[in-house]
Amino acid sequence: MIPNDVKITPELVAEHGLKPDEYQRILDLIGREPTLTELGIFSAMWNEHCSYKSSKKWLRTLPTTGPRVICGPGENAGVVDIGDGQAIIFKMESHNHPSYIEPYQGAATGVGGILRDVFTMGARPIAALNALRFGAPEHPRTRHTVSGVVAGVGGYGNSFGVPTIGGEVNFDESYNGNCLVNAFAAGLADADKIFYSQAKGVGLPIVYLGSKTGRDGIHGATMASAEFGADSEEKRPTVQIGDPFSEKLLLEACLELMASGAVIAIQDMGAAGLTCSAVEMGAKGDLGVELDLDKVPCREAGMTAYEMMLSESQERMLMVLDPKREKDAEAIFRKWGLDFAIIGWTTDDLRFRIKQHGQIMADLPIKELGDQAPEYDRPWVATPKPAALAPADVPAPNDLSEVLLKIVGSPDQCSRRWVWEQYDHLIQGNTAIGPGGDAAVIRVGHSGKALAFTLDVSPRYCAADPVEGGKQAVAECWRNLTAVGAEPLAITDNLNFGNPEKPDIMGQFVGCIQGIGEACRALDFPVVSGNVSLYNETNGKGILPTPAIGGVGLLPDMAKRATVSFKRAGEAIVVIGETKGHLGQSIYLRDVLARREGAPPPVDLAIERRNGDFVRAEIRAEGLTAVHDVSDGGLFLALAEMAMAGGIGAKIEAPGDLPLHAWAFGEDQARYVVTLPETMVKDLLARAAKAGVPAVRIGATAGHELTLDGCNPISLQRLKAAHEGWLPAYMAAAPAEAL
Amino acid sequence: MKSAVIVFPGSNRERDMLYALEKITGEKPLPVWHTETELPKVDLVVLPGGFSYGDYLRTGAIAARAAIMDDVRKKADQGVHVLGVCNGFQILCEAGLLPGVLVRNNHLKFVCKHVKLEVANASTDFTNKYNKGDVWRCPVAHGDGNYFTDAETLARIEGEGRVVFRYAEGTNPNGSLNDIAGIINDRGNVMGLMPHPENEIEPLNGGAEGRNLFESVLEAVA
Amino acid sequence: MKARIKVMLKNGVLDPQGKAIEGALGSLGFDGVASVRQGKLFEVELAEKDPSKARAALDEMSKKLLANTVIENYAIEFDEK
Amino acid sequence: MKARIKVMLKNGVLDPQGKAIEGALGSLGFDGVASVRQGKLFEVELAEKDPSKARAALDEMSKKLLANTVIENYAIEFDEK
Ligand SMILES: Nc1ncnc2c1ncn2[C@@H]1O[C@H](COP(=O)(O)OP(=O)(O)O)[C@@H](O)[C@H]1O
Ligand SMILES: [Mg+2]
Repeated sequence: MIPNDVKITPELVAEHGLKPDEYQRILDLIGREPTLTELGIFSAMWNEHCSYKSSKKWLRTLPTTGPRVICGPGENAGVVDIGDGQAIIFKMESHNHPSYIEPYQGAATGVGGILRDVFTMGARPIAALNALRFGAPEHPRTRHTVSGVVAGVGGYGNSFGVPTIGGEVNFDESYNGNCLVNAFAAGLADADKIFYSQAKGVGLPIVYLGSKTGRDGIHGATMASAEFGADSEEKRPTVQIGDPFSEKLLLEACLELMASGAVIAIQDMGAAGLTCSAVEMGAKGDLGVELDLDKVPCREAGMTAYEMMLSESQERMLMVLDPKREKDAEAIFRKWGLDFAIIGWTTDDLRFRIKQHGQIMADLPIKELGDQAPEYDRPWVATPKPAALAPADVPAPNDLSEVLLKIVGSPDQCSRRWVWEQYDHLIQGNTAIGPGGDAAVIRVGHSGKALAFTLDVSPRYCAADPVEGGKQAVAECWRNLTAVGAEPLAITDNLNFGNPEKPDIMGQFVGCIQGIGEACRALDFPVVSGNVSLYNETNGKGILPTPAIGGVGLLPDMAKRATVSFKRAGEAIVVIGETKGHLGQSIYLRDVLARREGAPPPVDLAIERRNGDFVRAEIRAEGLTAVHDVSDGGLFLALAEMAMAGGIGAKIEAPGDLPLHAWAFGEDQARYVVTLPETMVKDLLARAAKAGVPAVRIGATAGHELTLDGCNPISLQRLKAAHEGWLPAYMAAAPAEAL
Repeated sequence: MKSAVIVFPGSNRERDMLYALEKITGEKPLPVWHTETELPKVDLVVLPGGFSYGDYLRTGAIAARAAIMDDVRKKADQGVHVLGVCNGFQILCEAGLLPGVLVRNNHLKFVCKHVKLEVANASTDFTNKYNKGDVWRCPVAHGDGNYFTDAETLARIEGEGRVVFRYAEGTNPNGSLNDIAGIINDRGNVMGLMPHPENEIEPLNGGAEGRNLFESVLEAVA
Repeated sequence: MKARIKVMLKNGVLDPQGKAIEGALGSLGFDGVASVRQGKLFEVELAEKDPSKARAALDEMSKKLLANTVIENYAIEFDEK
Repeated sequence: MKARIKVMLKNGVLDPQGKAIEGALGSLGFDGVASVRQGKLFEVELAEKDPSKARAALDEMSKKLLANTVIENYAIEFDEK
């Protein structure tokens, strides 16, 4: 056992991830050498993951308010008004490093953490999504990581009982040593019954709820902020184990307790467990906190104060309770078989005081622990703007149909069915559109209302031009919500980047945030929550900048929703939005020509909005039979996806003013493919012209082949075999995750 | 029809079941907590889907020994209808109310998708609204749905027409023996099935043929 | 008192996990694996000090909960003192 | 040659299964169960006849597949001949 009064050496400081000047700041703040427990507390509170010291300056530039925003960033999750006295509460969070070390448990506890963030605020979770990024398929560790992460996401969410309805899966060598696991959760609550973490009132009991504390994940928060090196194997024992069963009990117990009116403030224990949660509750309420660690339910004997304060055991909560209701509260927790213990009190002296065995183990100024965390304005250099790729510089293939087959069966564009069939996407019985479409749609109550959810980002665009890439991620998210007929409400973001101490990486971060902010403002799409994950590097090599955007949209009348599948033969196919044949940074360029060049497609936010508003209005007027947005892989891939989903082919005539391959695979933004009865095309085009929205009829649905004028027809059967085949075949070579 | 839905720690499709029962029977079903020792007077007792006790040890094992299960056994003996769906089916097997056991899916992965179910016996109280040979779409969502029993028991339940539903058209999602998706006890009042008829009851679900199952019981007890 | 209970599937009972592991070992290049069966192992710590009483209790626990005797066999072992 | 591989969670690693079983034993009326930890047991039949080669192979298998060495320990035992 390490004594609390151990001499604090520079090595010890460094091991805690604190820089010498940061340590000096601690000495200045408290006027003495910290105890070991205190050093641990500072290291937890001041690491990148909890303090946002490199990112805060830039996060402040994001728009976070709007007429529907009830609570923006700063709480466990964002809260948005969806009418009828209801609110949707949502957030996204990364669990990248733990998932690389132990894919199953890392991903599982990531899901558990984000679910807790949502139900801590009083919401019953109704949807989960996950954005996953893995190394190159041929990298020896990729299969193992995919198999474990997917099983872990499913293992937790399925048992907990939330439908997992969407997300993203990508492969790229930049994630070889550092996968990304970004978990999103959303929950539903009454708008006037939201619970916050701010403690109120002096001398009130602080109650510990849930599972017992063990030595899990000590140093977890610090690990999540440290760059990976070859010694990452050494960090293994810090892995936390998830217990979805306990989490489900915790959910039911918390919701029951909240309904009883006994809860004054509540905070889940996530990163840096007891430390972060207690400090946050006190500091927000301008109160001190005193904890008696002898009262903390422990799983293991002989835990030190240091260990208890830094443990990241899962499925735990901290609450400030109305003292008159203590007995009722305890009865509820006992009924659900969970631990319940009063472990401390709020005080009026603004100190964070930790006692164990009658001794003071830590005594720190509570506000400063949070507010006085270092904040850096890190040097950054803007990513040089790439020159746009000249169309003449992108050779045409011999056979467009073969290229399409290759693309539909490629690692990044193939069907993700293998993944989402391992997720219970139907539980709760409200899934109106499940995984596989543009956005998933979940019914809300029985008034006809529904919510749409999607996660999006194209890291290759962000790498080429962070500002445009940031804009594009938000625009694509907005477009996906629009494509099902939803009004986009707000987003959460999960900003995954490399080492911010490198000016070029910091430049990527700054650029992406600029682009995200610009798009959010232009589209009235505020950021209500999010998470930053930095130091995603292995041996000095950073990941592609990956700011994942999670969007939520509202459908007032779920009956008027659109899906991607062709519905019947003989319908007209119309492209909304202008096709210019932009091939820079396209999938065609990368996956067929093996080139990563040029500028990504420019995003014109006014056009994005105009085209999207037009499509949404048409969906709501019930004028369209199928809708799909155009993104990776361009028009030809969008058409193929619609055909495969509906089991109906199409005959397409490309307008002759562009080289065919640019027309087919260009990734111009703000576009949608829609279908409708032929008799209604004229009116649609007239309405589009009136709204200033480019729209052009490009063909009709027909038969069981996809035929692009001048190319070989491709049977749906071949397309489907390629599309559905790749992932199962790839994963068949991996042993299934023994659960 | 009066019905009760037993809630175990870790049950998670009880709300789906409560909703379906109310929608179809027009009467609010009664949730019953696992520590109760007596069921209310009802016509149908349902053990819902989920991960009771986290599916730890064996699926359904710990729930099968819950306090309420003695009365479930008693009511079953008295002829009350008992339906176990997914985890409920696993619990009924562990409790000895149905023969056999549900083991890990043959591919070892959790699977959630729509399968085709063939009605193998349409003359039970749970299936009289179907026709024998009907094939309908229904979702599954489980990690342990692979029905197994010894050859003798298998021959017996097959011979007695106690296999009620089978996975059809090559949609067996778990390796289940003889494509078995649901079975019934010898008396015909206790049925278990892996698929989720409660999630296939209205247009939102893309199909509503799960209703027939509940409507069959409704008619049988009328 | 510390004891171990081993629970194995009876012969003839399908063992999907064991079979999958067999397959996986094969594809990992391990030859000559004739069969794999997966079972469970429980380490139980008991207050009871009397070995024969402890064994009786463990036997009860196994029958009532730890093993599904329709498909599984169990064996009780005590830690060598 | 027949061998057994025992896989148990490392000390200090949360064992939700063990915890749930402990609880269930308690409510079934078994008193004095201080703790339950659940592990896995693999019975492997090998063609290999040489014990030291067999052990080396089993060691590899355990590391590569049977045990998750991040959170689990394993031990190899041979059947007493
Ligand atoms: N990229 C971001 N954009 C907007 N808000 C963010 C971002 N990153 C973090 N936040 C907000 O900062 C607060 C603290 O985040 P975090 O520490 O991840 O939450 P938690 O403590 O619940 O895990 C949250 O309210 C979160 O929504
Ligand atoms: Mg939180």
